[in-house]
Amino acid sequence: MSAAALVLAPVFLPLAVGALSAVLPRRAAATLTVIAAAATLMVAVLLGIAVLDAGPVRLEVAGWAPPVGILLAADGLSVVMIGLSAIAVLAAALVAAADDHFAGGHAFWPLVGAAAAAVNGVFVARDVFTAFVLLELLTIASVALVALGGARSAAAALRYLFVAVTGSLFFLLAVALTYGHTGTVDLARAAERADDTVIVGAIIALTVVGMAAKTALFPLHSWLPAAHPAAPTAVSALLSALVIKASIVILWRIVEYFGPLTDLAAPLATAVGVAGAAAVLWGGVLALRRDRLKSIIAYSTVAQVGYMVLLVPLVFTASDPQVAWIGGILITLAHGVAKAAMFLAAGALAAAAGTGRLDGLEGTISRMPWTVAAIGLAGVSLAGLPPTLGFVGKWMLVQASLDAGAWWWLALLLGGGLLTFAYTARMLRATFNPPGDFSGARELTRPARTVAIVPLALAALSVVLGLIPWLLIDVLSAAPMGGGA
Amino acid sequence: MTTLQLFMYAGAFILVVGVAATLLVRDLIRRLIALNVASGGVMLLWLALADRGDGEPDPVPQALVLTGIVVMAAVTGIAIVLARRVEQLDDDLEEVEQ
Amino acid sequence: MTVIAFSDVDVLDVLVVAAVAVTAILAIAIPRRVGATIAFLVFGLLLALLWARVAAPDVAIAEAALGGGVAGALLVDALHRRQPAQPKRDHRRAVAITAVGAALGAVTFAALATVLSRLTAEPADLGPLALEAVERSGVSHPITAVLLNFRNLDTLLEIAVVVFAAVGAAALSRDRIRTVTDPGPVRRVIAVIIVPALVLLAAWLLVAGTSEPGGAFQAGAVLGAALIIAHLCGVRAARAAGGRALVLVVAGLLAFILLGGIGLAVTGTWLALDLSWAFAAILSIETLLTVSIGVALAMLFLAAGSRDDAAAADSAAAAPALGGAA
Amino acid sequence: MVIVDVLVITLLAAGVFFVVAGTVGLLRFPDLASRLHAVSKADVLGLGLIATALALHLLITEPGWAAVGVVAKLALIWILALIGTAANAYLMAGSRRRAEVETEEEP
Repeated sequence: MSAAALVLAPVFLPLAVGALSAVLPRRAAATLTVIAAAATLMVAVLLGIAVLDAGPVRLEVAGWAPPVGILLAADGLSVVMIGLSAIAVLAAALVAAADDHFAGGHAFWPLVGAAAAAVNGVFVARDVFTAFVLLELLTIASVALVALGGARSAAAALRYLFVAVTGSLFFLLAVALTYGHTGTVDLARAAERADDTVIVGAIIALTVVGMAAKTALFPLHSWLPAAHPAAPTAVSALLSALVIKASIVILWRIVEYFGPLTDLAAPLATAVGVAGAAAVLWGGVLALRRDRLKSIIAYSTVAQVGYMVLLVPLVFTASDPQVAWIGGILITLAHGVAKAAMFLAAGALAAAAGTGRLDGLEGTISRMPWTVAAIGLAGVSLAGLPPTLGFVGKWMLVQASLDAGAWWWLALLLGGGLLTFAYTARMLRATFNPPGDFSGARELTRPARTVAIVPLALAALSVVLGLIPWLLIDVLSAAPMGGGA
Repeated sequence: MTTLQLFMYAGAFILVVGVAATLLVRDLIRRLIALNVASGGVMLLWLALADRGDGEPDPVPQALVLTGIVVMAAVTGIAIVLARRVEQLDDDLEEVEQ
Repeated sequence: MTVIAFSDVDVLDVLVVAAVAVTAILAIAIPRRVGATIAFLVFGLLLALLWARVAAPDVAIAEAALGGGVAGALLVDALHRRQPAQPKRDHRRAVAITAVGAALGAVTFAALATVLSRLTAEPADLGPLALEAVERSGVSHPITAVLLNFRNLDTLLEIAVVVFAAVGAAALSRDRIRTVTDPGPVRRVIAVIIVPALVLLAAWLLVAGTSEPGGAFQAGAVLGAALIIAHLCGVRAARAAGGRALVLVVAGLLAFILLGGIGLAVTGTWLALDLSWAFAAILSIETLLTVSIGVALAMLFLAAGSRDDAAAADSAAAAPALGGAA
Repeated sequence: MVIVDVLVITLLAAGVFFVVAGTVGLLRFPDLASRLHAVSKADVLGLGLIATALALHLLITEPGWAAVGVVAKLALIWILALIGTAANAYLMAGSRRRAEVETEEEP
C-alpha cells in the first residue's frame, strides 16, 4: 500500500466508526471513537513523513484523474490540520466517555465520527465540489451536535443551520462559476485555465462571504456565541477547536489557488483583513463583558477567527508569503489546541460548581487547581505569549507584517493579545477564594479524573509545541503554499 | 440572448430572491422554504451551464445537481425537526406562563 | 449587455421561466405558511419541467420524487402545527426592511448578471471527456457512471449526509414518533395497492438506472415514500422494522466504505472498480443505497412529523416540569 | 383521419375543461366539503379524458405493440390517480369531521 492510500484513511476511518457507533452500545462506540482518533493521529504522522520525504501526497480517487475524477492531496497544511482534528476528537471523546453529561447523548458518537470525517476530507480536498459536499456533511453533523444540548439549544442550532447552509449556497455558486468558466471543478486545473479577472474575483468574493458566515467572521459572527455555548461541553470544544477550521481552510485554499490570478484579490484580501481586525477587537471587548464561562470562551473564538484570516492580506503584501502562511496556520493550530483545553476545563469547572456563571465559581481554584491552570495556560497561548505555540504563530505574523510594512496589523496583534490576557485573567480571578477566606472548604462535586487530566494535557501540548515548533514548520515548509499539489 | 442564458439569469434571480428572503423572513418554515427556493436557483444555473452547446449535455454537473438535491432534502428534514422543537418549547413556555 | 433579443428564445421557455420566477417570489412573499408551501410545491413542479427542457431527466425525476415529494410532504406535514404568532413588527419598519432587502438584492443580481454575462457559450470540454469514459465505467448511463464510478466519493459523502441527518433527527425526536394503531378500512386498502406499486417502481428505477434515467437516489426517494405511506397506514411490518431502521440506514454507508476498501485491496486505489466486476458492484451497492436512502428519508419524515393530540396533551402536562428545568 | 383528430381534440378540450372547472371549484368554493367534491371528481374525470385522447392519438398514428405499452401505462396512471384522489378526499374529509366533533364537544 502506497502513501497515497493514506490520504483517504482520515475520512473513511471516522466515517465507518461513526456509522457503526449509531448502532453500537455506548461503551463500544466510545472505545472505537478513541481508537479511530488515535489511528488518525498515526496516519497524520505517516503522511507528515511522506510529505517531508517527497512533497504533497496525491490520490486520484477511484483511479480516475481530473477532470473526470476527483483529486485529493495532502500537503503540510493538510497534515497538521488532520493532526489537530485527531487530537481534538481524542480529547473530546475521552471526556465524553468519562461523563455522559459532557456528550449530550448517544448520538454524540456517530455525529462526532461524521464531523471528523468531514473536516479531514476538507483538509485534503482539491476538488471544489467535493469540498461542498464535505461542508454539508459537516453542517448536518455540527447542527445536530449543537441540538444535543437539550431543548433550549434547538433555536441556536437552527439559526446555525440557516447561516451555514446559506454560506454553502454562496460557495456552491462559486463552484458553479468555476465550472462555467474553466470547465472543471478541480482546483489546480481550474487555476491553470482561469483567465477572466472579473469571474475569478467573483469566485473569491463568493467564497469569502460564504466561508465568513460559516466561520463566524465579523460581522457574520452573531450565531456562534449562541450556538457554541448551547452545546454540550465536549461538543463546544469540538466546534470551536475544529469545525470552524474547515471553512477557514477552504477560504485559504481558494486564496492560494485563485488569489494570484486576479487584481481584485488584493482589495478583497484587505477587506478580509479589516473584518479580521474588527473581529479581534469586537470579540475581545464582548468577551470581557460576558459573565458566563462558555460565553466568554465563545466570544474569544470570534476574536481569534480574526487572527486566522489575517494571513489573507499578508500573503499578498509580504515579500515572503510563506512566513505569513505558516504563521497563520500555526496560530490556527494553537487556537484549536488551546480552545479545546479551555472549553473542556470550563465545562469541568461549571459541572463541579453547578453553574457556569463567573460569580458562582468562587473558591473552585483550591479544589481544582489543575483545571484552572489549564484555562490559564490556554489563555497564555491564545494571547500569544511565550513559550506557547500561539507565540510562535503570532511572532511569524508580526514578522510578516513588518516585512510588508503594515505596522497597523502589528498594533492589532498586540492589542488583541492584551484583550485576551484581560478576559483570561477575569476568568481566573473568578475562581479565587473570597478575600480573607483561606479555608478553601467549598464543597464541590468532583468530576472524573479524565475530565481533569484532558484539558491540562491539551494546555501542556500548546507549551510543548511552542518549544519545538520546528517540527511543524518543517512539515509546513516541505510543500510551500501556492506551490500547487 | 439564448434560451440557456435566459435560464442562467433566471437561476441567478431566483437564488438572490431566495437568499434575501432567508435572511429577512422570521417565520421558521417560511425561511426554510426560502432556502429551498435559493437552492433551486443555483441548480437551474448549474444545469443551464451543463447544457451549453448542441451536443449531449455534460453529465458531471447533472450528477452534481442530483447530489445537491438529495443534500437539500436532508437539510430540510433536520431543519423541520429542529423547528418543531423550537416551536413546541415556545408553546410549552407560553402555557407555563399563563 | 446590449438590447435583449428574444428571437432565439422559445416563447414557451420564456413563459415557464416567468412562471418559475413568479412562484419563487410568491413562495417567499406569502405571509401564511399554507400559501407559501403551496407556492413552493408549484415552484418545484415547474422546476421539474425546466429540468426536462435542459435535457436533465434524471434531475427531473429526482426533483419530482425528492424536491416535490419528500420535501413537500415534510412541509405540508409542518402545516398541521399552529403557525406561531409573529411578534408585531412596526409596519413602517417592515416596509423599510423589505425595501432595503429589495435594493440590496437588485444590486447583487446586477453584479451576478455581469459576471455571468462573461461566461462563454462554449460547452466545457469536461462533457465529452466524461461521455467518452463511460464505456470504461461498467454502466451505460452517463450520470450513473459519474455518480457510482468517476465521482463515487461525492456519492459516498452524500449518502453520509442523508444517513447522519437521519441519525441526528432520530436522536432529537426519540420516543415521539407516532404510531398509527387504527388505520381504518380505506388506509388499509391504500396500503395494499399503493405500497407494492411504489416498491415495484423503486425497483424499476434502480435497475433501469444503469442504462437510462433513474438510479439509487430516485429509487430511494420512491421507496421512502412507500415506507412513509406504509407507516401512516399502520402496516405492521413497517412498525416492527422501526427498531432496526438505523441498522438498515448505516448498512448502506458501511457497505459503500467496504466497497472502497475492496477497491483498494484489489486495484490499489480507494473506491476503484475493475471493469470486469464494475457492473455487478454498482448494481449491488445501488440496491443497498436505495434501502439506506429510503429508510433514512422515511425516518426524517417521521421524526419531523407532528405529534398527535394525545402526545400534545402529555406535553402540556409535562410543560411545568420543563419550564422549571429551563 | 379527420374524424379521429376531431375526436381527439374534443376529448382533450373536454378534459381541460373539467380540470379547469375542478381547479376553479377548489379555489372558489366556500368550504372543505364542496372543494373536495369539486376537485376529486372533476380532476379525475379530466385526467381520464386527456389520457383517453392521448391513447387514441397514439394508437392511430403509431400502431403497434409499443403504443399498446404506452396506453397501458396511461391506464395505470389514471387508475392510480383515481385511487389516490379518492383516498385523499376520504381522509381529508374524515380528518375535518373528527376535528369538528372534537371542537363541538370541548366547550
